[in-house]
Amino acid sequence: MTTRKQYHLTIDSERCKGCDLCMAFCAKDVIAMGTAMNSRGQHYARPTAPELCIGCLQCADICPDAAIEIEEEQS
Amino acid sequence: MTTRKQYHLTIDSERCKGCDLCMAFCAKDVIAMGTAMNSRGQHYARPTAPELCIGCLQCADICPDAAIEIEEEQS
Amino acid sequence: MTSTPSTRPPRHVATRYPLYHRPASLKPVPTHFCPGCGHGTAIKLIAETLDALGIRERTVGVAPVGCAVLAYNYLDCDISEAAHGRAAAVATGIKRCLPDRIVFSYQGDGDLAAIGMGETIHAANRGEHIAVIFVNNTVYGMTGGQMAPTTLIGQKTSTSPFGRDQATTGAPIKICELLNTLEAPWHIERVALDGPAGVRRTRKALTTAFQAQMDDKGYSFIEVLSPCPIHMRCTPVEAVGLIKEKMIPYFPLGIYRQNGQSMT
Amino acid sequence: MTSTPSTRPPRHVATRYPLYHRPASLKPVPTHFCPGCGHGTAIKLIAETLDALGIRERTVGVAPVGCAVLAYNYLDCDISEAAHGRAAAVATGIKRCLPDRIVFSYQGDGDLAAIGMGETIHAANRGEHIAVIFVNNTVYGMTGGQMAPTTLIGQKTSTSPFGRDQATTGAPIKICELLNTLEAPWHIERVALDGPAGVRRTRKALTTAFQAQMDDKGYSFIEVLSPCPIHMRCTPVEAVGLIKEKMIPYFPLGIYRQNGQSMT
Amino acid sequence: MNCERILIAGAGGQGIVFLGKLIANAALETVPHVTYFPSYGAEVRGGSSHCQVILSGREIPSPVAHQFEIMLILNEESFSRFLPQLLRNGLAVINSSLCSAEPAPNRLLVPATQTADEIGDPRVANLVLLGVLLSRRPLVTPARIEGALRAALGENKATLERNLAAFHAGLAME
Amino acid sequence: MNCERILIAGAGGQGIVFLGKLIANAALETVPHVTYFPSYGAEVRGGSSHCQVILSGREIPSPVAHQFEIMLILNEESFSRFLPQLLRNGLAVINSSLCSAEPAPNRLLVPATQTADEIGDPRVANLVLLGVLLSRRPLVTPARIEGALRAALGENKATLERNLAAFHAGLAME
Amino acid sequence: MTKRVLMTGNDAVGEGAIRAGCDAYFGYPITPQNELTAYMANHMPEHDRVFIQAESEIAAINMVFGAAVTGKRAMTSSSSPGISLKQEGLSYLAAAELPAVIVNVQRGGPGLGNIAPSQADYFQATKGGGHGDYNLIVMAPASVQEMHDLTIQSFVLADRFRTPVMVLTDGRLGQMMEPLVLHRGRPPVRPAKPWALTGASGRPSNLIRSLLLDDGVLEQHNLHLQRKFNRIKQSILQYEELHTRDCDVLVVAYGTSARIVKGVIDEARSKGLKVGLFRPITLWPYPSARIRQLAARVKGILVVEMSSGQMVEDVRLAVGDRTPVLFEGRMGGAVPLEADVMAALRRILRRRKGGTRS
Amino acid sequence: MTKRVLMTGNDAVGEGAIRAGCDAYFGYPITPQNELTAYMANHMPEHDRVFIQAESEIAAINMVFGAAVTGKRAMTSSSSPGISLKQEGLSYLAAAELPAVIVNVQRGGPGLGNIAPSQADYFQATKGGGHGDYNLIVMAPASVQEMHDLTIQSFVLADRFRTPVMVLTDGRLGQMMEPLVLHRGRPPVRPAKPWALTGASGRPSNLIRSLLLDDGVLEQHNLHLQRKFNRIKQSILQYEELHTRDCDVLVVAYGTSARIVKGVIDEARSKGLKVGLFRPITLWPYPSARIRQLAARVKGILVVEMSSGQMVEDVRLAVGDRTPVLFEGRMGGAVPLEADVMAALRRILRRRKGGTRS
Ligand SMILES: Cc1ncc(C[n+]2csc(CCOP(=O)(O)OP(=O)(O)O)c2C)c(N)n1
Ligand SMILES: Cc1ncc(C[n+]2csc(CCOP(=O)(O)OP(=O)(O)O)c2C)c(N)n1
Ligand code: SF4
Ligand code: SF4
Ligand code: SF4
Ligand code: SF4
Ligand code: SF4
Ligand code: SF4
Ligand SMILES: [Mg+2]
Ligand SMILES: [Mg+2]
Repeated sequence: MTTRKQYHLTIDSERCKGCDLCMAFCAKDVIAMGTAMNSRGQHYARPTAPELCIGCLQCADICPDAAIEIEEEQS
Repeated sequence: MTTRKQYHLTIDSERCKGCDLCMAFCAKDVIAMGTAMNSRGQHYARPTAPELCIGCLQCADICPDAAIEIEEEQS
Repeated sequence: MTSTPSTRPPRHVATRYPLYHRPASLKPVPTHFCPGCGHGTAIKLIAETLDALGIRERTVGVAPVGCAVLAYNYLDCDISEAAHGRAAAVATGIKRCLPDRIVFSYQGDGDLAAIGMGETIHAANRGEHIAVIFVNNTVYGMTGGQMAPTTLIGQKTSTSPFGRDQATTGAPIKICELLNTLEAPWHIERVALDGPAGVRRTRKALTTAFQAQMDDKGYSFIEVLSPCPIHMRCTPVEAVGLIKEKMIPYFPLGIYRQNGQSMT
Repeated sequence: MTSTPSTRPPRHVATRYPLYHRPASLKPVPTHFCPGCGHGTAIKLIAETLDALGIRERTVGVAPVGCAVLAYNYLDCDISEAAHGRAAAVATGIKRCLPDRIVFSYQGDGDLAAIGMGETIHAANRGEHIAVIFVNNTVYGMTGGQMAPTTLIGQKTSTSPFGRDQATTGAPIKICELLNTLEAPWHIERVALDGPAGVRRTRKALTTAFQAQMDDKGYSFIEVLSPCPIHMRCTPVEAVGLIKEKMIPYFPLGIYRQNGQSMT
Repeated sequence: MNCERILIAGAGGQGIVFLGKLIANAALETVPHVTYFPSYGAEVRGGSSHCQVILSGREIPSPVAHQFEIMLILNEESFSRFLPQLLRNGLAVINSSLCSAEPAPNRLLVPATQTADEIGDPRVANLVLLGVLLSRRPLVTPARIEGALRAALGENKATLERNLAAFHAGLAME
Repeated sequence: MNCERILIAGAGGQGIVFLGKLIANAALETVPHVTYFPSYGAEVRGGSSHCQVILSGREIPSPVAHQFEIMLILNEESFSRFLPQLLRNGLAVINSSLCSAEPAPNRLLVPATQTADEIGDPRVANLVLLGVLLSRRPLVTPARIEGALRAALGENKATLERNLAAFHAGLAME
Repeated sequence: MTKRVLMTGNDAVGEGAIRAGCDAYFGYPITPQNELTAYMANHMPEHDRVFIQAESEIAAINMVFGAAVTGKRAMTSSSSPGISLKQEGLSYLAAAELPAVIVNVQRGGPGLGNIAPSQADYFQATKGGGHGDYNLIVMAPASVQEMHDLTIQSFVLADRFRTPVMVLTDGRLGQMMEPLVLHRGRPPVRPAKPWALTGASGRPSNLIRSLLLDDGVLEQHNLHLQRKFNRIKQSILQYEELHTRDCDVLVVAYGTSARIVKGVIDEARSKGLKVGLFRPITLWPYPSARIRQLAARVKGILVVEMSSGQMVEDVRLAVGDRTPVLFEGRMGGAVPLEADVMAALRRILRRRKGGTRS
Repeated sequence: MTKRVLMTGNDAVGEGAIRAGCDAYFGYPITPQNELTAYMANHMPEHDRVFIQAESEIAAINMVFGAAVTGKRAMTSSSSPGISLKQEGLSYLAAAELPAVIVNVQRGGPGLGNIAPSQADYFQATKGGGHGDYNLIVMAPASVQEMHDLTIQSFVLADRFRTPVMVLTDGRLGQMMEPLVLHRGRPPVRPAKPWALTGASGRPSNLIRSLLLDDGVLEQHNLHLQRKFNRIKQSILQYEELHTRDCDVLVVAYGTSARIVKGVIDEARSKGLKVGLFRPITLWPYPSARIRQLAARVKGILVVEMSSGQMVEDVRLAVGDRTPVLFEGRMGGAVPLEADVMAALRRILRRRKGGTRS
């Protein structure tokens, strides 16, 4: 039986400042800038292709606003 | 005809503070501390054996108080 | 505060565990830093380090004025403000009075390398048992982007409007190299927030610095090359690129002093 | 003032010429320095250099507080006082306003290396076209012999009564080495008043420094290891010995920077 | 000309200061007395930002007003904070994209950030509001605003275009 | 005890301050009120130096005297500067080695530097003068001076000996 | 009509300095004066003048010292905490009798405080924040025009009296924009400066210093300085009066506070209240004699400041027991409200003339 | 009889600090306070306390700031130019409400001046030489005994009010020796300091700061500080009176000047002249109310200072027009002569009671 790992990204829309850094450093194009705006009138990042995520943490590490949290799920 | 050089030391007794440095660095023992005192009550250096002087300027160079002047006389 | 989960919460919670969670030492409030500002990253990493080493409750931080000063709004440990440039002196006062606490200062380049040069060198020379975290973003951020001692040659700032001119303002000062001429420092290292790998090296460097103090080893200095997109006059992503392409070649990364031994 | 000629004036004056006369740039008054003080020597050498290069009339000196301040009583050129530690800033102001004049500062180690560390490094880093003459006598002379940043380990002073303790006060700071990490300086050299040969090397170093400025080359820094017999707590002759035996081994002599190139 | 006291308020980054200076500059040659006053300098990141512009026919003794004939409000926080200082017969032009203000007789609700976003840059919402204002109260001519914009942004063509577009969008609204 | 105001004056390096503190310390236990005051701190090299010691039976309001019962004068400059402040019935003990003072009823001329030099250190001229003074005016006992000297110079045997020798030479003079 | 330009107060100071012939400017960043430093960075090089961003406020004031000893016109600027750091330097400039201009764009204190405008450095500026007996000449502009004009005057006074002059303003005046008319023509004439250090060529060497160890010399120097300060007191007083001929209450205020008070006075007069304004423009020397005169005629004096009450002491010293002197002020970067000032005025107007001091 | 020891004033301050439980001393050499730094270098290590010779006066005051945030008792000392450099730091200490003791052994100014005693830093000490609205508590000893005692009191007051306290003295008191009785027993009790930074263990994290950017917060903080300063004004006034019950002329003087005046008063009384002395011991808060009371009874007041006349302003503010206030002083390290003071007294005695102010 192979264990398949799945990664759950949470991006806090109020912390996110739309700096684009997570997108720039995600090799898997998991994240994209959304069109919605948060309460400060800023666009924020969204995990648009979470299934591609490999849990490499590039995004969480680079995020200056600690807006990204990642959990791993094994199945 | 050999030219003989003679050196004339002048030590300004009012500038001299009796630090002993000239004596310490004169290889020829030309200078000694005198017993007389200057107006500040300090003993001052005297050229006691000027004829031994070789004009090396060790004393004039080291003297912190520019108390020593040296002239050369050729004959 | 609303958050945006990428998927609905799954059923089998037991097999799900955090890969990355916000550190507990980071207060749960959004920061006032500009988008892409390296201060956010650096402060996050300090919080992670306090968590990882379990020292939050015995740590006292010093934050001088600069965008750095806002650290005290976000880090959940005891923190003192310091007058501009004087963090090293304040940290000295604290550490000498509380030798068994962990004391760090968190300073910008205007603060540490301009007005604070004297305090910086003397604290390093005394070998104060403190960790100095030096955020080098090549400008005075908080006051609106003036030239700093670390501003690159040719870089335009509000006080070098024609680009920094080496002939009249000199070259950017390399603080690690300067401090490495002193005898006392225990650890001196330069890292960069130039990407996720740089972030990880920075995390490691911070751990070394705090650990050194837990082990009562001496003075540690971590210089962090950091983006200030606003005053670097570019986007956050470009700013990170600028660190790689312009800053690192001038400010070489690496460990300058390890275990009290110069590595150069 | 009476003087004591060793012999009567000779007849054949024509063949008699001066080997060493007091320099014209030295005012004809006795100094207030203690017997054997290196300041006397250093100031004499500066006067000789001004004479030799013929620049007395276009030189402006800066003398901060310290026994150094009395320089202005003895050197016959334009001189400005400076607040303690700020000579480099004052000299910067002067030189920028009078770029074709020769500007030098004459500073003690307490002045330059303690309170004046920031100004010193930044003036050097900007590459101000000035000559800095740094009299390192390991103590605060004027204020009564306190510990200086350059005080040797173990040396007793009024504020290190049990001898300088490296663990709490750090090691003596090597300023030439520190400044040599900067890019701008043109000439950095350490000499010592440890005997007549040292005096001559010092004279030469001063000539280099002033000449560099005449040639508009840049920043020169001459560190002069110098006796302060009073606070070294020994005789003048012993103080000179102490420089040789204790200071030079710790503060190595030599040219650290020449024509803008680091020599180390 | 009467005395028109204008308050411009919003968040840092919304171009509050820029807009205030723009109006003052545009008014310089036609309005006898002009003052501009910002609430904050550059030493604070994020947070709120506001400024005042006073245009007047006679000398302006105090450049510090506490009541206003006109307000340009760019976000929610500014709305609740400053609206009480609007004179009864005043006019508030409000960015409804970021502000949940109820309609009222002396309020103009304008989806400025949305409009600006459509133009390609949410940060030019300020110019949208200004356009709307001037279409109602001709304090200065649109041409003078355009001139002032050109003077301020001259070198930066793309930004200038976006600002002009936003301004015209505002002028043309409703 | 009456009030005795003592001025000690000379050049830097002549032990002026040392002598003043010595007298004050020696008097501490037997004289009800004592003050010592130096003219200069350490920040000036060379130049002149003087200090005042006041010994009094009642409280000393002002520690700053301008007239003196007693003077110890160590050099020429101090002589001309301070002698006018000597009270008519006062006593000046003067170092005649470095001072060309004319003899006068209230002056004691003592070749102190010369005496000290013979002892091996011209810098103990100060103690010679003190010895002479105490032989005329028993302000404190010689034993207390010796005790104070020992307390001050304890570790430095050679210096102590020279000082004691100079003091005794002074006491024994004339 | 002369051409008007719109400028911030900070820029107006900078342009004033340039037109006054300022040869050298030394600055260090601090809000709310940053525009001034940036202005000088932009424009001094154009004129081939010296601009240096110093490594600290202390370095800056000492560079000013250096520039001033050469006889050049020199300036620095900062805001409250930075000005505190310059206190030693200011004392040195005054002691060495060096002309220089120092601009303090005050912000909220104490400590780091905030960056809002304030007038809480009045004591520091006028009573000598540095050590020893000296005074700065202190000029207090109240408009962008005056920011410009008084800066130019400050250079003239500095040269005339060989003494440092402070322009004491605040973040509000520094950052506000108003139209102004710029100084035209050449910089004010420079007096000869035979004392300047330029190299001892063809003259005896010059010495600039403040260390005066020889007996009595420092006292003589202080007497000389005090005579100079007295001369200044008699010759440069400046103030503005508004409705002082017929007022029952006199308001004394300077700078930004005076602007606010002007608004109140307009309103009060329109309601028939006889209120006048006395606005000192020179804060040192202080126009005490004129205030004393005016005090005799009024029911009371109200002093309005953005501080806990500092200038009010100078008003009280001037007035003695002649009339009650009240204070209305706000601290920490807050600006007095017109309504509060009005209320205070009404309280005084309700009093009878000549009561005792409050 | 309690044992007397002979000490210089500087040493007496040092021993006072040690006996007050001073945990940390940070100094920097400057005459005429060097004996104090040397004393601490010698004796703090004995008690396992912190002694650092800082790299500058600014570093020293900021080390004091650091020590104070930990709740420890901290002190620094310097003399006039060095105290000027500490002005920013003092403003920060007051703003952040940190207890600390600062000793200023004044010397002749302005500038580098000389090393003779002076009282010309009165304004700087009492009116706030630093920026913003704050006051230091200022204690002025007049004997070596008081140098010791008031230093101890200063630590107590600093802790009690969470505020910096300055001991304002001069080179004469610092370098003169007098017998004194040393404080015996334990150091004064330390109040709890829940605000101190010691690591956030078992409590929320603490923050010490003075940057208060949020709207209105700095104003609130200033109001809080002013309330505290008012509380201090009402609770710690200290002064000494001599012959004030029946005097025709009152002399007001502090510190060294008061000592000289005491000598004059002895003499004057012996000649039948009714002269009294009022000696403020706290210079801030200033005992104005008591002086105002005394003013009502006398023909005139003479203020004697070693300055151009600084405290005289506080006396005038206290007295108003009640009685003439005259000044007698010397500057630049010179000490007022008893004869001059006596002459000034006679001039006042010749006047009629209640003339106008001079
Ligand atoms: C004495 C003093 N001078 C100047 C300032 C203004 N000031 C505030 S922060 C700062 C420097 C900011 O630059 P940096 O230290 O590089 O921090 P950054 O904001 O870039 O992180 C300055 C000069 C001040 N608060 N105090
Ligand atoms: C601001 C200030 N702090 C301290 C002093 C006191 N002071 C005078 S000279 C001096 C230092 C003397 O040492 P150094 O520079 O080594 O010169 P030296 O006398 O040894 O030649 C100090 C601390 C001062 N005058 N000003
Ligand atoms: S963890 Fe890696 S793959 Fe997943 S979103 Fe982040 S950067 Fe992309
Ligand atoms: S890096 Fe963080 S702040 Fe930046 S866009 Fe991504 S989630 Fe938002
Ligand atoms: S010149 Fe040389 S030999 Fe002659 S006295 Fe001097 S040191 Fe001696
Ligand atoms: S070196 Fe100079 S000062 Fe010293 S003893 Fe010789 S002559 Fe005198
Ligand atoms: S100005 Fe620069 S350093 Fe400051 S918050 Fe913005 S990006 Fe960060
Ligand atoms: S104290 Fe030292 S440095 Fe000063 S004059 Fe004396 S020997 Fe020279
Ligand atoms: Mg920075
Ligand atoms: Mg030295």
